[in-house]
Amino acid sequence: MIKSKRNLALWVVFLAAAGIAPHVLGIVKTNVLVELAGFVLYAVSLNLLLSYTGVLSFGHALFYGVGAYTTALLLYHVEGFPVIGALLLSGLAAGVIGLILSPLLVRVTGTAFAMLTLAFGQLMFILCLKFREVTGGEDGIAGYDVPNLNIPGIASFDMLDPTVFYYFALAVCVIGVLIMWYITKTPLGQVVVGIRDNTLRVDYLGYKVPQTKAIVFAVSGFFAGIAGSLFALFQGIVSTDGVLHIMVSFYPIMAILIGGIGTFFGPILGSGILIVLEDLIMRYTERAELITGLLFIGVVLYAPGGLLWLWRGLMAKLFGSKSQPASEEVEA
Amino acid sequence: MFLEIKDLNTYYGPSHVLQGISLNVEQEEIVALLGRNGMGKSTTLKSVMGMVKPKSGKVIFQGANIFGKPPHKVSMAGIGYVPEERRIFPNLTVEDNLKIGVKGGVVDESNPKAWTLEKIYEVFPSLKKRRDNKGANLSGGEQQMLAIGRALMGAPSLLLVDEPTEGLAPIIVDAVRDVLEEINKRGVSILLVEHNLEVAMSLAHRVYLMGKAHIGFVGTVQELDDNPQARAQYLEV
Amino acid sequence: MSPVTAMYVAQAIHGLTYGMLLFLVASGLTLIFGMMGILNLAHASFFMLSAYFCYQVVAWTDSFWMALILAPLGTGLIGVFVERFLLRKVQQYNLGHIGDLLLTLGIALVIAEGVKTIWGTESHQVVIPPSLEGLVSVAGLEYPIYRLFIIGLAAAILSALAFILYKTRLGMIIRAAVSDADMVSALGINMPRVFMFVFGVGTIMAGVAGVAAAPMLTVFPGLADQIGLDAFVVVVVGGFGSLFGAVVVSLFLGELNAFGIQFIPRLAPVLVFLFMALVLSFKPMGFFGERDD
Amino acid sequence: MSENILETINLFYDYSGLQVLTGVDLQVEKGERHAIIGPNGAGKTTLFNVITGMYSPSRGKVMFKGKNVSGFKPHKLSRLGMGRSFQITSTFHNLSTFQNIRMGVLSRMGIRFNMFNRVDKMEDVTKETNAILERINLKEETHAPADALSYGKHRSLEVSLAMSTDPDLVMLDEPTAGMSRDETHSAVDLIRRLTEGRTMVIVEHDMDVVFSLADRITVLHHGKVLAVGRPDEIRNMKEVKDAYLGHRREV
Repeated sequence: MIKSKRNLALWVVFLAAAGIAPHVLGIVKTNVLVELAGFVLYAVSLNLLLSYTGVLSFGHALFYGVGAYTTALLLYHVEGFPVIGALLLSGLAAGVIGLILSPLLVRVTGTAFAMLTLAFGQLMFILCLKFREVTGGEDGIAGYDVPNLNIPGIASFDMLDPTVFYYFALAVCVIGVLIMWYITKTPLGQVVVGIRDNTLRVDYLGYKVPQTKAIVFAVSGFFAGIAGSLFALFQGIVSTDGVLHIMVSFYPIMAILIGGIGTFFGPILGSGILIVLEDLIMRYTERAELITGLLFIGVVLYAPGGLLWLWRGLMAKLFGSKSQPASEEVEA
Repeated sequence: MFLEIKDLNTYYGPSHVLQGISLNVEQEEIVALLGRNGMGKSTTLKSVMGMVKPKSGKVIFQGANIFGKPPHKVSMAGIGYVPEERRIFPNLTVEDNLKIGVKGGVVDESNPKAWTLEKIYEVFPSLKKRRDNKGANLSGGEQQMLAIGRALMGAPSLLLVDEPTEGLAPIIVDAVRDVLEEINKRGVSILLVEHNLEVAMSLAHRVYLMGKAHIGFVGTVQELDDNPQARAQYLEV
Repeated sequence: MSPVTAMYVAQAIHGLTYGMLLFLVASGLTLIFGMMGILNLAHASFFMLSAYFCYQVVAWTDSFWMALILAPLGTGLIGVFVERFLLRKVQQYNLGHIGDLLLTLGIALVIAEGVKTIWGTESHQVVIPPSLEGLVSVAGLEYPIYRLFIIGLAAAILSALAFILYKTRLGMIIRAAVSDADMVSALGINMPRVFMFVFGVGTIMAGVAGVAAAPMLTVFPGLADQIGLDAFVVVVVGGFGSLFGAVVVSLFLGELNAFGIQFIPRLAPVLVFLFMALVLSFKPMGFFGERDD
Repeated sequence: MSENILETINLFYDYSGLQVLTGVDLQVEKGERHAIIGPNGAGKTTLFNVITGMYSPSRGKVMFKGKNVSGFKPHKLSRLGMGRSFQITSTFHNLSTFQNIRMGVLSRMGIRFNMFNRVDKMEDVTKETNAILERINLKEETHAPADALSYGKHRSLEVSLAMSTDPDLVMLDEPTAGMSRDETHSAVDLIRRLTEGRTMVIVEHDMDVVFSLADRITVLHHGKVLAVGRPDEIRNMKEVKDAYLGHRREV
């Protein structure tokens, strides 16, 4: 009870803060928050693979990019295509790609998995670069209109209004993250964690490992696709460098690592740190990636597992409570 | 004392697999460590060799403390290791498998313990015939001989030998046994883990029987012969 | 020689040049992976770093030959430092491959950004030394001397590598360690030191490739991208840790690239990844590999 | 009238040219506790792994409940009613004791792909899991991660996990490996209780465990069945003694 009361309080505070944020922070910072919302969704979707399934993907941008291109193409070619429809179709397209690739992906783990996903990510990058009549090559697709968000009979929102878009992105992000969080609490979520801990044992308990993994790839791909779609709606331009570049695959890994691998909420924390830090650094230097790279090395060397673990270790030391391994966060 | 192991404790994760093992080996002695599977015999050898890290205890070899030292330092101290399953380098030739065992790459002729290729081939004539074959292409018996020969090339004064007759045909078992006896005659002490009681009893001067994670019996071969109870408890069905 | 044949031959030599460079980079990567199980994502960054060092040394001393010696050595020193003080530390954490991959990824980022910070984002030209300038005519075919020089240089280094690996005690140790490093250390060989050495030599070889590539490809921040990705493909497809696999796949990829550009220019860059995805789908351990991690 | 729940017929297994199993005929009757023993290298573990679907036999058949299951994947065998434990503790080490057992309970109830309901709201699953934890004396450790358990308790969890899917046949691979004598004692107790009403096959080196648990014993030697019988019969068979001890060399 106490815990749920505290959770409720946290939610109220969070929603209140998120609600007034655009009015306090101004447009420029609100746009950073929009970016953050999309990035959080993206990082959490990757985290389903990294922390829950225990595989390291170097090609998650593939899903992000498919989502972004789907939205851009839909809006470019079909004038007035409903925003929600574009969003869901983008997620679906990415999820289906995940399913299609899964027969290959479930066969490998470890370094080979990382390399195979890297290969698929690069494949998509190059395909989109070369088929310029569809994708516009490195120039990308731009100049599509984002129609108003219509809720028939109730309201119509102007998506070009930054504040409106902020609330939209926030809603998509919160709903998406909540759904993924919920899935981790279902039997499937349990089995996936079991696969991470001990694949062989899961098999011996009567579960179909490849099929279970395939579902996770699809779900993870779906939400990465949604995140990509958000990007497309927000930026108004989708190009290979923006959504399919190898760095787009690496950034969420960094967020997870900085926030805390093996936890659900760590990546959200990590995303926040990464985006805010980048925003700060950008003001003083053009070399943001240099700082992030150093941060990356520092975290691997001195806080393996991430800041959330570091924090917990500190708490444990200060207050003598025994720190629990990943299970707590992963289940609880 | 030549090799002294005292109160050795080793863990695999939370599993306390060696619970205070104490044993010693005298100069030019063959000591057999017997017991059923899973009692910790191999782990004892690995803990001495540094292949697994022991948690506490004492391992003194020729007066030097080698407890917890990495394998290459233990090896340099004069201990040779013939592992379970031989672990021959499959893509090296027989001769290279032998040469890689030579400390520093050059046989130190002034060392009375040193073995040259000629000496090895004299003791292991079957290896000489196969000198240019890849390790992967040897039979089980040849691999075993090679594993012993490889360890000898490091001029050890003590050999740790783990299950040398496992999976070998009876005639090869005898050959391996005879080789170990011959090596011992040439001045190498041996600490032997062996499940073949016949081989162990005919070679060893003294015997340790291991129960779960501990030493349950120490004595000479004669004493073990006279102690059916110990045999029944630690070895028989 | 008919013009068509001549074109094919020229294309094949092009492919061979790139394949040789690729092998110089990939062989170090393969050895490191084979012995230590580490896929070093920063390996190609060392290649690039060395190209920048080359540019700098040439700018200072005006001597390409000086650069050919100094740049790889400097890069090698950095490699040794990375192995000794960073990788070794991460390996103790038991994070599995994720730790190694992420650390080396971080290093790759720092190098990529570091060169931009120091040398800017524009490309730098390194001039071909006069002695290697121009074309040579072989059997009625005109061909740039510098490319032939690269092939020769790579072949020389390969021969040296083969000599070390197959004719020296050190090579014996390395070959043995690829299959069972623990057993090697039980024979009295200080494996951590051997690891450091191999890491250093692998980095130096990547460095030599970087210097050789500098005048041909010009020096710019994206220099490592293609060869880096291709080198991973070589390691993965060649079979984690197999040097023989690395030779075969490097040369194959070189030709695949060259002829891919010739016949299906649009899809040429895709071919490499398609090839890797195909191989991994059917042989998750690669062509010549047995390693199960 | 007894029927065989598990049978291997002329089972062969080659491993890189080496014949590890050379025609094993094993019969396990429904409801019995059956031990497989034999000296090192006799092929016990290999036999165990071929039966449980880790390897496919090179030749011969594995029959389970009258069905040829040779080469079946582990999850299929599990669904048919076969459970196994591992010699090297192989639980879900980051998960709590409760979550470990629940993993088996979910599978038993056929809840394998559900991603729409919260698992902690499934009361029958929680109830059953708690009941099992009670039975295996791990109630107090409900929330402890498997890794934090004492060695003996971790081993109990390992064995219990094999039985969490409520199998008809449970295969135990050296359940007491690495245990102290006291721990072994309570493990034997636990195994006896948990296998009540099931068929059990055990591979074990600790002869005290074997003789106190097994109704029948199969002795394996050089990849073949050397003898089958009740414990007292086996204990007195000359060929079994010889296989374990070898012949003393006449001096």
